[in-house]
Amino acid sequence: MLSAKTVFQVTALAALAASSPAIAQTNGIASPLQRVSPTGAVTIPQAEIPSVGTLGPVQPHWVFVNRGNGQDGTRIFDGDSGKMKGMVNMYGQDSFAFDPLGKNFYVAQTIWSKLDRGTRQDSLLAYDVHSLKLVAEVSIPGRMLIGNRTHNLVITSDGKKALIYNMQPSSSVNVVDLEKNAFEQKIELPGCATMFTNTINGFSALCSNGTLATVAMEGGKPSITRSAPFFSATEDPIFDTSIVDSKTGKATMLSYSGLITPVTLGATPKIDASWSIQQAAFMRKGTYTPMDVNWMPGGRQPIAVHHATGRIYVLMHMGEYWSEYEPAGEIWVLNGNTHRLIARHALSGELKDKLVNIAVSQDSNFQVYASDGSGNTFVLDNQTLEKKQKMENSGGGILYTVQP
Amino acid sequence: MLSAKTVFQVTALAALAASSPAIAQTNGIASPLQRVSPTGAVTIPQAEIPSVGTLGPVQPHWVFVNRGNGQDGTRIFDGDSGKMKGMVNMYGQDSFAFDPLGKNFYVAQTIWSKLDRGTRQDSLLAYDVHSLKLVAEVSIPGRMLIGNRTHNLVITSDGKKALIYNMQPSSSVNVVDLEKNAFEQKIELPGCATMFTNTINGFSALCSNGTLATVAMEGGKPSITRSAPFFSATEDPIFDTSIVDSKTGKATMLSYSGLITPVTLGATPKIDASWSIQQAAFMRKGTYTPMDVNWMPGGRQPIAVHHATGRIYVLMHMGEYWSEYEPAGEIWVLNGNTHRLIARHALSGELKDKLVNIAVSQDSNFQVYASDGSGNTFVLDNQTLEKKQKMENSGGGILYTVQP
Amino acid sequence: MTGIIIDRIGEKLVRRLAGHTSRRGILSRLGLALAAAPVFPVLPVSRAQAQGKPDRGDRARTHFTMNSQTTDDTKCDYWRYCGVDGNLCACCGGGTHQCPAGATASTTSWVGTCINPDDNKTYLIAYRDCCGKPGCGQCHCDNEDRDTQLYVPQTNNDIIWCFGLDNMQYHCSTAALVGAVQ
Amino acid sequence: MTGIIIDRIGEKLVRRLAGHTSRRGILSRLGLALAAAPVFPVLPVSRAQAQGKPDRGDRARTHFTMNSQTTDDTKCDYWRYCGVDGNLCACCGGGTHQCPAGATASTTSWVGTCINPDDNKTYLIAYRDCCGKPGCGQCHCDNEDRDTQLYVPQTNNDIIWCFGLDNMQYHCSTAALVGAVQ
Repeated sequence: MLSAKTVFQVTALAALAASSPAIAQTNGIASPLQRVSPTGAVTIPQAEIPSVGTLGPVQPHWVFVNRGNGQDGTRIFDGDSGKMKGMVNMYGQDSFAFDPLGKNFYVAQTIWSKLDRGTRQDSLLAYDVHSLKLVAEVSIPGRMLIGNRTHNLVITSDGKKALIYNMQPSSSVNVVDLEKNAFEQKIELPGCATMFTNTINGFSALCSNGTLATVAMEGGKPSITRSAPFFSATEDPIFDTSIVDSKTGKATMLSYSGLITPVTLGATPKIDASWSIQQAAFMRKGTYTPMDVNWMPGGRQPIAVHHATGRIYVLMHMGEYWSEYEPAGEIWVLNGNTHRLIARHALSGELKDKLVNIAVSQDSNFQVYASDGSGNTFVLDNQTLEKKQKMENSGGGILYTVQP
Repeated sequence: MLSAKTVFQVTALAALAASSPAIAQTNGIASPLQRVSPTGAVTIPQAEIPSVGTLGPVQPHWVFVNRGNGQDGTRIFDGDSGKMKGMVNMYGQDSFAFDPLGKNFYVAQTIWSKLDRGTRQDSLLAYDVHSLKLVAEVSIPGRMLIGNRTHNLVITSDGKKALIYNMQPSSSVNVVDLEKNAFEQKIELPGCATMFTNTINGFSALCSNGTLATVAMEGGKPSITRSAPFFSATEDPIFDTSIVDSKTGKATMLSYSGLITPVTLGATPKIDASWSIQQAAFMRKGTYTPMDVNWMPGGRQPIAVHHATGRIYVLMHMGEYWSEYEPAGEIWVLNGNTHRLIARHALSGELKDKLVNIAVSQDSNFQVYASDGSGNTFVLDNQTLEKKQKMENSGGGILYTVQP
Repeated sequence: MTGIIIDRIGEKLVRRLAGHTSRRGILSRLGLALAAAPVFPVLPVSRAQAQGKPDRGDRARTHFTMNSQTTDDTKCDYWRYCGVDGNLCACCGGGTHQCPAGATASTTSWVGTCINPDDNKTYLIAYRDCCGKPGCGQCHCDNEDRDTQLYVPQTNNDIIWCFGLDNMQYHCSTAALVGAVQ
Repeated sequence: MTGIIIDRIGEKLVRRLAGHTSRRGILSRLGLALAAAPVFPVLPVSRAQAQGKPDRGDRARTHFTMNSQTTDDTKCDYWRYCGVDGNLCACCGGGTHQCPAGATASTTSWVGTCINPDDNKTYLIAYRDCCGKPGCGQCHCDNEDRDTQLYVPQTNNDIIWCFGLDNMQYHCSTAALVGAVQ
């Protein structure tokens, strides 16, 4: 069998030899043949010098896939070609964030001086977006160790402060001054977590008593104000991978039962009435009570919002209560402005009952990204939800896209 | 569908409730029911105290599966039950070795003080075989970084010295005194690697000029003697995962083309004539020349030897030369004493064209272990080669079994 | 009644496992968060709240508890694992409340409230991580009963529950029986 | 003839890439091992040996080279990859002889001898690892042509070829064209 194959190849080679110059040109890959002298004598090719590339400007269609499924690093893929563009070094429960000023990729990291022993080292790292080299390292007094979160490392909308969530022993936020590359202060945040940047110099966070805490960081002493309770943190929690548009401060909070609460962040957050995505889909409102089956949102990153159009994409499955991490059987598309269903898309093939993460790009011709937590990330058409690309061994974690 | 299932379960539960005490006993797992008072009133159970287990004596049927395929740590599995017994902490290109004295598991480790940056730290680590706690850490001046090797960390047969291979800049061996837990000396080993412990206080190594170098470590200054050339290191290399019985010094060297060279290690190694496993199987001798197809040995760890019986197990595939890592289509069993074929076993199902590592236990009722490098390790019957156990997510690396 | 029993269990645990800790902190209507004092996150859950909403058995009837079994603690559907996310220590050389050799038992835990189908009663389970070794990789379960988000940490199963240990590398998770709820 | 050409290539390379190094060391009948001086392992391969056995094309005819192509450098069967074990940098944001952004190019390499099916000639390829980042994970190839064992390191593709760099974490492998053998 092998030898037969070989014979065929030998013949094929003869054919190749004739047409080789053309072939050698394709794909822009240099072939020694391009160095054949006019006389036809093969001259010695110049040896190729090793070099290191740089990353072009971050594109809206680049999806950043966080580590996981046995792979370290956050991989950057071009959603149009499906090709990997590069990697940001990340490990364990490291957190990732974009720089609103576009200069750096930020990583909050916790490591030990001897890998599984020695001295603990918590720090905020800045990697240059072009060279991907480490350009700044700021030591911080601890951070929370948990994976698959999008709001534990956030950068204030002016790009001047990095906020790193900590729980050692009580809830707090470590603030890094990104202009001085220095640790600035620790802000106590009792009973709250999941930081959403707002349009002022500060942030808001969800709290265990169902309120939203807002921290203003003007001046030296941070001041904390709390909203009235608007959800049950234990009966119907809001997913802490809910979405905020840091440009406008418009947040879209999704609860386990399928309630969406629109919140406009700022000095005094405006919390609108919640609406049911099941009712928007002409169904009975989702309840979070025993023995009640319904379509429910689920996954590690179950919601994505295209800010310009207000389109909301939600990973949905049929389940009872406490099925908040189940993979999706359908993707629902809703209009965040009219609170109406746009479409339900049943997932099939390798997408069916697999997807746990979803994200969208923020350009006008936007793409939908979804992953199965087992290394496969897919690019989907924003209208048909058809599979456009599949990236394998892409990592198993959160999907990030750059904000416009 | 979900609700139907639930209804069924509720009925099932009623049945369970009646017979529950019996069920609660099975598997030796404590159930709260065992704490029901004679009156039938449920008393408050004592809360269970957290504890940490210890490992029993190392068993011949335990297979140690080195890290790989995205999993860190060397996992210990009981080949009889297929259950995991514990794990030795290992990472990256760390090397593993047993202690002939049975006290420790040894790991040669290379880490950096900040994971992917900072100061390089090379060390020999000793883990207690019962507590699996780190009991000794000896800093060494460098080691070779390469995975899937069995002879880069070896312990002298008296258990007193650890030998760690290094190539920085030239080939050398770093010797650690295991009684003093201190680095002892660096032995230059130009052009050689792959250390086989022998019965004297020293070791032998394979060299690029086709010789065997033997290092005697008595006294202060190590002395190196070299054999006459007996193989071609570039034309028909000997697999550096070849086997040695450190008790007797009998080594079984397997080459890419299928030649086995028996070597008796010692002060002056006795190198016997090589024999062809293909000829033993009534076939044309394997040649390592272009366009010649034959059954060839292949894999990362292609040979295992049961020392007491002299049985040799080899992973075999059909291929041309330079197919030394191809997974196995058959396992060949040969008699190392008579140089005769005992049996050929065609692999089928999930074993076919997958296996790249093989090992055997050294007890009389011995087991065969094989793995696919993708996380699956199998226990095979030593006669029929039938699958007895499958361990998933077991790691992707070298298989180790304890010597008697 | 519920409140009283929980309190008694609570006090036993606080004494035995946790040293002193905030009385306000130890109790939430989802159960107990067991913790060593300096590490335990104090949360604004009032005693009154807790007593006002006892964790009734019907609330514990979930898809998991209606399908759980009591005979094999190396399976994800073993009754105690209703809130487990991670590798079962019982599959890693340890047990339901024992860490494998060489690991370090966490002094803190998240809490689950699971029904034992043998007696149909609800029990508090303390999920303690075993730490300081690479991920075990065996028997990965991702059960979801009562799993809250990060802002309610005592019932969040994504957190690396290895607070205050020399190394917080995650190896596997145990499920220790704490006591009956009703 | 062979010898002379190889020597000329060799000297160019030694000057351009390697600084000074042992003349005995740079040449083996399997090709050149390119290296920064202090790191390069000197091996007992004599010049005479090398000239006595030029690496003729027929010796390079392997299952790989008989099935290779020259049009897509992101596939394992691209002609230059006859000796590659690892992730192709061309699939990781780099190229056949370029490391992805943020990685460090190794100053050392192992060597392959591959046939280009376009001209059916044999070329020396220097496989340099790109280092200091987690494994790329894309386009893993495990080609085997002339891969020797550890005691002949210059043609061993399992070694982490990141000698002397600040960090030796393996990211991906490149395949730089060195020159013609015949």
